[in-house]
Amino acid sequence: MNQEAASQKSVTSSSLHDHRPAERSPLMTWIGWVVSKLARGLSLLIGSSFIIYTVLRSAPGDMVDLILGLNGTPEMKADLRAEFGLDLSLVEGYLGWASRALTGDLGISITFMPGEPVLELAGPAFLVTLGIAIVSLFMSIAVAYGLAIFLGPPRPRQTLLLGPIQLLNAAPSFVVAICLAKLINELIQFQLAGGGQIPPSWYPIPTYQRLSDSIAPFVFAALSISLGDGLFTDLFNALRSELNNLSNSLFINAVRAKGASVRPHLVKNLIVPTLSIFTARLPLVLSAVVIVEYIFTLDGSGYLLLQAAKNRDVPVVVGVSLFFILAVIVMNLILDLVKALVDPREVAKGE
Amino acid sequence: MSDHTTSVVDVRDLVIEFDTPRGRSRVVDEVSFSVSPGEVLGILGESGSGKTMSTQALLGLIDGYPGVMGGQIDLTFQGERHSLLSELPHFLFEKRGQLEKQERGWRKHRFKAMASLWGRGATAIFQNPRRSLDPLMTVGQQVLESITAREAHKPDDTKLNKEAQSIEALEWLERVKMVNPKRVFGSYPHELSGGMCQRAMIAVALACKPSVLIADEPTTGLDATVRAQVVHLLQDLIRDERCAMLYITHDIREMLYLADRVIVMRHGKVLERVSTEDLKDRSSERHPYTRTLLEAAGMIGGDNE
Amino acid sequence: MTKVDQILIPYRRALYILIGVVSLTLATPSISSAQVFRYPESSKQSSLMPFFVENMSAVRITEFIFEPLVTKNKRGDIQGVLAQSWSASPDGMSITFKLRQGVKWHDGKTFTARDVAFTVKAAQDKKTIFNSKSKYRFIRRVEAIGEYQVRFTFIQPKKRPEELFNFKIIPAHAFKGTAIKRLDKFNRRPIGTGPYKVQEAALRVTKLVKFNGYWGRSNTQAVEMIHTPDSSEQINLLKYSGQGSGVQAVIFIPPKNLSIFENSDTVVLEPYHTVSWWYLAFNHKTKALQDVRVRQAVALAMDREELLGAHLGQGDLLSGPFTESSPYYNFDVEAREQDLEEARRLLDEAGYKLKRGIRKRGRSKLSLSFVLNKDLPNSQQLALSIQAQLKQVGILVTTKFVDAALYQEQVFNRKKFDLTMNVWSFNEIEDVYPLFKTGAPSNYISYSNAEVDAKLDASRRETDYKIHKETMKQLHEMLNEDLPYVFLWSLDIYSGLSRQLKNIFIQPYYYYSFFKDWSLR
Amino acid sequence: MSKIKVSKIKVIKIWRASSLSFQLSSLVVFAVFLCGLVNPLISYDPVLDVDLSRRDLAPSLSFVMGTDGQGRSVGLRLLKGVEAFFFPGLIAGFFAALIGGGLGAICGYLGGWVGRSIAAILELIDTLPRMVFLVLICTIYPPSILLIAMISCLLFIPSIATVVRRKVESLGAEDYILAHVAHGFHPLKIISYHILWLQCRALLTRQLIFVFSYVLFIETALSYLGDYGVQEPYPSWGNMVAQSRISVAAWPWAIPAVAIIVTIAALLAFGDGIARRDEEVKR
Repeated sequence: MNQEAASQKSVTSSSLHDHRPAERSPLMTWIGWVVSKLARGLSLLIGSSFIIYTVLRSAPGDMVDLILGLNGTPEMKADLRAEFGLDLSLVEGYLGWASRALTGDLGISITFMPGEPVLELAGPAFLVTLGIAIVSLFMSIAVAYGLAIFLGPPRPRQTLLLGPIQLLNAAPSFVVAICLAKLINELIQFQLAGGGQIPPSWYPIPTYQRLSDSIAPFVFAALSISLGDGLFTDLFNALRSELNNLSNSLFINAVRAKGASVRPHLVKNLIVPTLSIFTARLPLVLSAVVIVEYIFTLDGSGYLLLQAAKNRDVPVVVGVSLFFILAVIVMNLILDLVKALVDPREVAKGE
Repeated sequence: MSDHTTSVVDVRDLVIEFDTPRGRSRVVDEVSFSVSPGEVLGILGESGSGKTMSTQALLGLIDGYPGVMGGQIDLTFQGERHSLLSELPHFLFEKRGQLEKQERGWRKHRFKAMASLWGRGATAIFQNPRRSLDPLMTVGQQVLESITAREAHKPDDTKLNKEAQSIEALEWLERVKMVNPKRVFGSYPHELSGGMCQRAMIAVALACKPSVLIADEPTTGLDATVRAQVVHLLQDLIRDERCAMLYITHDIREMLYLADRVIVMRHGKVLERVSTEDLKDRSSERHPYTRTLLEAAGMIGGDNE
Repeated sequence: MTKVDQILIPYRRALYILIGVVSLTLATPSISSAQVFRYPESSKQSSLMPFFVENMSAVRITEFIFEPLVTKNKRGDIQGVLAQSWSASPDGMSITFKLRQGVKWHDGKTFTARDVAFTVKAAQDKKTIFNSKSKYRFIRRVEAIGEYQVRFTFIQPKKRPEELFNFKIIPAHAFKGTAIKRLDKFNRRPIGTGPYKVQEAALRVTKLVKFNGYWGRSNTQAVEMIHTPDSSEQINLLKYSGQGSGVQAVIFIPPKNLSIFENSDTVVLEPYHTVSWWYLAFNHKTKALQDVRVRQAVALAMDREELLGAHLGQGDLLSGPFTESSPYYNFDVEAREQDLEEARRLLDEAGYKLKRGIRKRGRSKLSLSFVLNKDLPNSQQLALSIQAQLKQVGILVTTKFVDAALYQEQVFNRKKFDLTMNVWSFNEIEDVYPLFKTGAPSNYISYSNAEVDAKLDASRRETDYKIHKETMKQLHEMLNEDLPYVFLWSLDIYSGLSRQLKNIFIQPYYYYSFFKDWSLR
Repeated sequence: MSKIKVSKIKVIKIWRASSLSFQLSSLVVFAVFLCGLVNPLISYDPVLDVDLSRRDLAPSLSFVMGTDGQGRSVGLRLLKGVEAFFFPGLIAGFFAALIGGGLGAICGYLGGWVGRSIAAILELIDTLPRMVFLVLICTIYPPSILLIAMISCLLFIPSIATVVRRKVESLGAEDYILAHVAHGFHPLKIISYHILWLQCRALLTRQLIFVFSYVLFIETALSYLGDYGVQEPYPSWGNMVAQSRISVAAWPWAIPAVAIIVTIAALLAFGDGIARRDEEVKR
């Protein structure tokens, strides 16, 4: 729409003469662009963390009461509240937290792992979650591209193959994970009953494993994510139509017609759409990982979040949520940046 | 009719079909035409007459199923004759009384067959110049790409080096009458006007040094003044390059200006083949449809006048 | 699409390599981690610091790390740990401990009387806030006499004072003052004198390794506690133990899962008796429940045997606030059996008439809200069954399941409930005084009965053990009549232990008190 | 009478013209809706259904889908479990579509600072990680399906609003909308009738169905994570899977799990089908 309108405008304003957007120092344009994006991201970060902080602070059920049980005197309770920083008002508490958070200090856990710095808890946990999310997304995108290339443009007969895939793929990812875990356990048990070899270290599922022990549970988690929630079919449909539209597009035909290689054009033009799909899907996949990693007992943020919320551990919950929000915001920034780098039209639009 | 042996392009009995929800429909029905070296053949017709499809078949760029289903296309360049559809019957088979095509195999074969012909044998410029240029690459790079692709086929000792290629690309931009070729070289398509894009596209196409250039309504969507410039430019460059051209349009005036011969198409069939001179001649007998076209363009008055 | 095909070809080799690497890693057999004792816990320890031990998981894990002055041995006799010997004054007002020499803290420093004195002072410091502060209240003064002797004086005379010194000792040199904060680093990297020191306190796993400078001896090289909230996961882990993966012990096996291990070659079921009992509490602020007949009707409507059998397995049905192994349990008092007729009669008598299946008095329905803590084992099934049983006599029960924090808020603080079910667990001292005394801290049901108060006060004052026991037995009878709670049962609890473990002895409360003697494989 | 006949023929025509997946999915959706509507008429007392003497019975004639660990009929609970997500899901979907559509239209149509500030608030809500937020709310508040539905509704408003806003913005430049403005139609009428009803109907229906299926999905997820969904003894598909997943018998958890998978797949396919039909019709 916009492009058409712009082309018409430029045609009327200057026909033979070079047409360029209003002169601005490119560096300044870039700086302005980056600053506006960062400011926007930061304001979203502050806003959403405040919402989560408020929700948690106004939650019914007081951890101080739970800790001291029936033996706590009012003074003891007041002292403990002060130690936990729960004596401050909502706004005061948040401002204090936020100002420290800006310097990289996310506070310390008060009830779940008392005294542990939140950054050291939530950081590694979130890396696990993010890692699984990214791996499963990459995996799905790679397979989706492969299948799209293999199948070519949509054909009616393919519905017979894709229909059942679509149906199974619509299953919630954690249901897939439960089934997968059961299946693998049964298989290994069967194999053990037959041969009696040493089972892999991650057996039985779920057993507690860390990345240094074995990557198997991580792979399984990523696999369940890819196989569930319609992730694969959605990606496949989107990427396939993107790929087909592009490979049938006029300029690709023009490139072909002049005898040059199509590949660099295809790759370059697929970067932004692929990354957009990746970014759009990331929050959903992160949500799915929260549950799935629970099934494979990984030290991820799902576990941390649930336990911390149970213990009303305000700093930990807000810290973990912060990472989730940050991931999405940063991913969007990256997307914008890549768009701007790859696609000259972006910066010209002058965000 | 020109002699088959000397023609650059020779199309015989071309059939193109597509599957639609309402069944199979024939878009191009046994169309034949040929183009001699240096000649400009105009194809005239309304939209949907199959004129674009016939020329796309020449480039092997038809998408959709089943596409080309019969006929012969011969392309001659550098004295060698390439028969594009000779293998086609091997990919056809019958199923439930209908002729079907092994799509995957055919595509593979077609791309393989076309790989050496694209660019040097035939190339094209399209209707929408803005969309025919890769939006993510500078115009200069795209012209350069044509030259590089062309040079890749030459023996190593005669190849132009990188620098010479860039210089040539810049020259091409000058030849298509860009006001500031250096600046255009580093510009992206979205920074240029429609007319400039089309001129850039002409540069891209002709930089391949093709035997035949297919110009598919290159002026549609451009301003009237810009149109004239593009048409003049094309005429000049074609003459300089001694390149044959298939010029597709529904604008009869452009046709008369550019073409040596004209074929008129409607509903996938060739209605009439005339030389431009004949067409200009108001008195000669015309097919009723051609007559309507001429009338609509105000070239001849109605019978009742 | 051949054009697009070409994109993939250069990466095909990389793809094969990737697939190869992944399948290899997946297939790698485990490196057997022998000599590591792993066990799951359904809740995570609240802290590793003895003061802030607020759940059983913490009670158990600190047993590896810290030691008390004295403890009960397998026969139930008091035995010195950090204390070598002791002598109480004849008036019962003071005791002097002679400490063990050559004991080292995990950081290499020597254990002295200063640490013992510091522990008590820190516990009594107003700014050290923790739940079980009352355990230290009986001490008036503590003084270190030289390096290896410490004397305590009491507020009141004590019968057998050495029994009270089972609290764990913390090192004085690790703290700046006696006010100990919960968020102190010590709580996750504690220093004790016990046989194991903390190597790592990670998210789910707490790793302990053998302390080489330990004064005694211990067999196993390392201990790992894995937080595994789901009990079926725990079972899974035990079931496949002994193959380098899994765990060697599950502390509590739900009765319905006992059958899995009944004929197991790898796992042995080990019963042990905890001093804990279940009860159904009435809120005595609820009008309908102030009538003892209604309370009795509820008790009579319940078929506790079925509840126990169907959901929790084996145990003893109780008639009072003690377990059958307790010296205070009054065997003359019979536990009520289900008697629907009697229950209906009592309800009729109390004025609640049956109308269309629901009991009503005047306009008010006999409808009770039953609030439960989700973390209570099998709470949902139990609540469901109780609901069904009470419906038979026309009492309407609505259930509400809440998490621990909300349960605390709703039941203990705001007292917004009519019925609730819970468990009391006791350590060696079975003190029911705070549960039933009017206004006492643990009397969250607002129970008040002058006679019961009198009996409780009497029991507190009494120093003669025999009379004390008799008073408690009378109390037992009274409570069964007046029913502040419906006393339900104490469970036979089974642990599942790997057959690789030898010389097992479970301490019912601290569990791992005798772990030093256990050996693996 | 004739009108009805015509519409009947039209329905049959649409049915014939639509794809197999759309036909199948609409059958499933129809069945679920039927169950949901009939549900209030079925009396089921979850307390009295407990019968410990018939635990874990395999599917048979008397219990078509077997019984669970408490001796309750799986089939009956599966049927009754529709109630748990049906009305909350519908309410959540309806309000999400209504509010999201309205706000999106307002943003797209008005622009200016009102539009911008609404857009900013929506963007803020959209930044909240959905699952994290839901888990958070459900851990700290007493679990209730209505709460879950409300939060899902809130969390989906921004994405619906964005879709509608884009649509409205692209329509805003269309000549016929400009013509409506020129004819002096009230902007409210243009927004609500010409834009939302005529243009975004299918789109909003699809979103409604999506939110509806999300409520089912999230209820199951929360039941699994720790009984944060519908509470026993009342049945929901989610708590049926979660409660019985450790049971020895497969059917108490496998049957509701399959039901969830099929229903969610059907709902999504149905929503897509509606949107696709609408596009085809417009073309």
